[in-house]
Amino acid sequence: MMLTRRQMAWRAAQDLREGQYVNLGIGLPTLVSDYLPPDREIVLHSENGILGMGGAPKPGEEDRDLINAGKGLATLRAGGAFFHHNDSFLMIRGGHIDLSIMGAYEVSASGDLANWATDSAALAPGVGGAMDLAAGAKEVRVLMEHNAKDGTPRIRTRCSLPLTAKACVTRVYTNLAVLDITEGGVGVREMIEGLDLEALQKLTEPKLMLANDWKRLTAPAL
Amino acid sequence: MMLTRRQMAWRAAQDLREGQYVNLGIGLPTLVSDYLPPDREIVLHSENGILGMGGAPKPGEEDRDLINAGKGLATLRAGGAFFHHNDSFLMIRGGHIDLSIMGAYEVSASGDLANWATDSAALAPGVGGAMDLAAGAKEVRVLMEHNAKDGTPRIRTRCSLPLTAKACVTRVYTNLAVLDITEGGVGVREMIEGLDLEALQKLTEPKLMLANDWKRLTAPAL
Amino acid sequence: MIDKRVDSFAAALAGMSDGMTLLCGGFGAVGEPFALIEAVIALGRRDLTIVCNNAGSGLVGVAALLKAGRARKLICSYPRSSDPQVIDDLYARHAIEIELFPQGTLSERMRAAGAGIGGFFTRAGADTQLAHGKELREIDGKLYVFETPLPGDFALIKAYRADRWGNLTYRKTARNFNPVMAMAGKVTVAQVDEIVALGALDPETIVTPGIFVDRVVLRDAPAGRSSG
Amino acid sequence: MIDKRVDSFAAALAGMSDGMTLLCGGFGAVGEPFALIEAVIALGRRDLTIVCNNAGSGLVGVAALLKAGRARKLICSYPRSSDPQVIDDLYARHAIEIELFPQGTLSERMRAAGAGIGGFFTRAGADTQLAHGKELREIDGKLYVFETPLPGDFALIKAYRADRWGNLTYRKTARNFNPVMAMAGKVTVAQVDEIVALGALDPETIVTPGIFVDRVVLRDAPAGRSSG
Repeated sequence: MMLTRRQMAWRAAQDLREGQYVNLGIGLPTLVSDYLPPDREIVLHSENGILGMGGAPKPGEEDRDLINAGKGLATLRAGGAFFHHNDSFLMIRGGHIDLSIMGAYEVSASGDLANWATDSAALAPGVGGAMDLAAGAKEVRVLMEHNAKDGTPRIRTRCSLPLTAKACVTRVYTNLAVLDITEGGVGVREMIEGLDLEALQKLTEPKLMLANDWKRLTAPAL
Repeated sequence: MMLTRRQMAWRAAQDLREGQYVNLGIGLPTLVSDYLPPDREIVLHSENGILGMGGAPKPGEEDRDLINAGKGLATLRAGGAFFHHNDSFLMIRGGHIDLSIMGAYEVSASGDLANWATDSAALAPGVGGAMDLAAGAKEVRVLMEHNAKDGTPRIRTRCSLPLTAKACVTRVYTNLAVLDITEGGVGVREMIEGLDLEALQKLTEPKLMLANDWKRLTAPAL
Repeated sequence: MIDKRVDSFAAALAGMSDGMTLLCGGFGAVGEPFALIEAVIALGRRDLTIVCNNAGSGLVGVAALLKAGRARKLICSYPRSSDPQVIDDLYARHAIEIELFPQGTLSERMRAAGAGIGGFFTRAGADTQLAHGKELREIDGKLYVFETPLPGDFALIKAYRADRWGNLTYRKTARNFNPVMAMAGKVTVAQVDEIVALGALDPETIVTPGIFVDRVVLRDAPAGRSSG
Repeated sequence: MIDKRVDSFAAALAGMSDGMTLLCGGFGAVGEPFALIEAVIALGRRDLTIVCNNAGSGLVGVAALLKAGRARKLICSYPRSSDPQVIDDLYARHAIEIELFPQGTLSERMRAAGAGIGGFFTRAGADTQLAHGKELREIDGKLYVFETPLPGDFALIKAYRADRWGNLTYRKTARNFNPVMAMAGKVTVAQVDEIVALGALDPETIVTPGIFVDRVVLRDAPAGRSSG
């Protein structure tokens, strides 16, 4: 069964490692923070000046001066710190963030990322911190629906939309699969029950390779 | 009578203006801090991370972690702040320091400053913050003996020693005179009693001009 | 005596003229100096260039300034923050010029202005259309783009506590762009929640030393009368 | 559980090898991580490049390391600090290579390394012999010199208080180069006076967030046994 958005976020969270400094992009990736593995200490970075960000505040504990990058209310964990925007992006550009998980419109077979501008001329484009993260984080992973609403594959041979950065994405979590972007091509690590490589390939532009140790992609009901 | 070193420092201090952010170089300029005009609030910057530096500590109040740029023990005034070296030189380079008072080996008629390297090959040269200050402070003034020990003028047509920065010095305080470096040349604002322009000229390489409103350079016994 | 406190918003903005570049603090609504921006609107200044991460939210602050048609140009990283009705309307009507930078580049350009750095190379955006027409350089096998300093005629910032020397502290994520904008403003004006006695702020924990701040105004100060 | 505390100086320096570049904090003796530097001497590493504002004072710390002949090269701004007997002797014997930078450039080069900046232009030294052979550029009518990032294989720094995440605070002017070196070290090791419980440091006043710090060691920790 196709994963829900919350299940996709849960799946991405399972790969987080003890002690990693992780930046979660706005939108879908923000949900990852709800599923951090309880046995691992992971430090969330928010580009508006937080390390050690916690989840949403309990009712009555909201502080309007404490928000996340998506402008939602947030909290700070013990050990956390506040700093200004310039130090925050120093961390990002300087390679201090171990992992950036971002949403995307498209990812190419060579790991190019397109997640800031659409074809639409109706709305002002915005880039935010995406280019800094894509260029600076030690690793970039993407969390997105496998296909656009009209069925168009979002994993492309080449991106059709303006790039955020070239050759930066190493893993993609979708509602159908977990895919690794490698020098050799796009490898399928996990697929949901009921899907085979042929079916997944039809929903994906570049040629897929099935990993020898591939597994079924499953997630708890969330 | 020739000014003593303390009288030279006193004279330079008299020109400080209310609210100025001032960096005092190591050696002779450090003495300026002993003669800050009591009717004006002046904020001393030290490149090792202080704004609002005070004078030497009273006996019993020394703190080994609180030193000035010359590595002598210092104090902090109310309103002062500590910061790291990078922010300190951001202030210097960024034009936030109103006035830098430095010592020098030579100053040229066009305001070139030479205060870091001598001809001697015996000792390792050091530049410290002099080039940052000379390039970044809003105004640079020099406090130095008018002549070297062997009588050689230190105010030169062109500097003979390696430069710290070109065309940065605007005023020089010596033990004999106060001189302004202007587009038009070197102007004498003040001379000590017993000296006339001809006598001062003999001790100075570039041509001097006497300001219409020149005065006698005097200082209290210190 | 050094006293950077001013007793009205008119005094806080003295010297601001049409056509100037204003750095406006805040990330979303947090850390945005609403009262100062309302005062800019009241002052009637126009043809402004606004540097702000977002284009404001709803109908207040920077959004209100834009809606009032006071800005010729917006330099930002992410114009459409929460409730982007004003910028959406201006954009649809081609009524404003928008210059877009990666968020870290926007911040670093202001730092460069404050730090006497003539320009710097960053990888952010180097292989994208935001680098079109800019100087590129390969350094250690990676592509970088050259970016230049971005100073402001005024920096309008929000802080938490201040003293009369202009030393500032901030609250949580309301810090964001404010300290770097303070460094980059030719005139930096801080709207603050509280003014404390000189010496009351711990010198180890002052975030913006007063050297970067020209004027301090309480957020609930009176409007005052403009002399210009 | 994240725990950056190590219980010996040997563990603090694990992985350090001959030929590495070490960033050593301190301005004069203040903020210099004496115990860490003594541990480098004990470890026997040689052919090192030392980045430090000064060349040490007297016969301790960086001066002792240089006297022991462990450094091939010193990158600094002002080698002759108080009691420069060691550097004077080495210099007279041509026994060390010295690379000199303006103090602000030295600091900014390390920041660039920590900040992912590929290089920057500064006016400091642009019209002097320290710019010989370097790229010059006129920007807005003023001469600038291009300077490159300066990373360290290790940054050895001194701080006051730490927690197990590596968050750090400093005391007064002992802060100096330590925070910027922390940013620029591939491995950053902090010698600290005190380790406190996680959450005991005020999040508003942490100067170096733990993301920049790999290991924390108490200044009076045992030497320990080197594994390499």
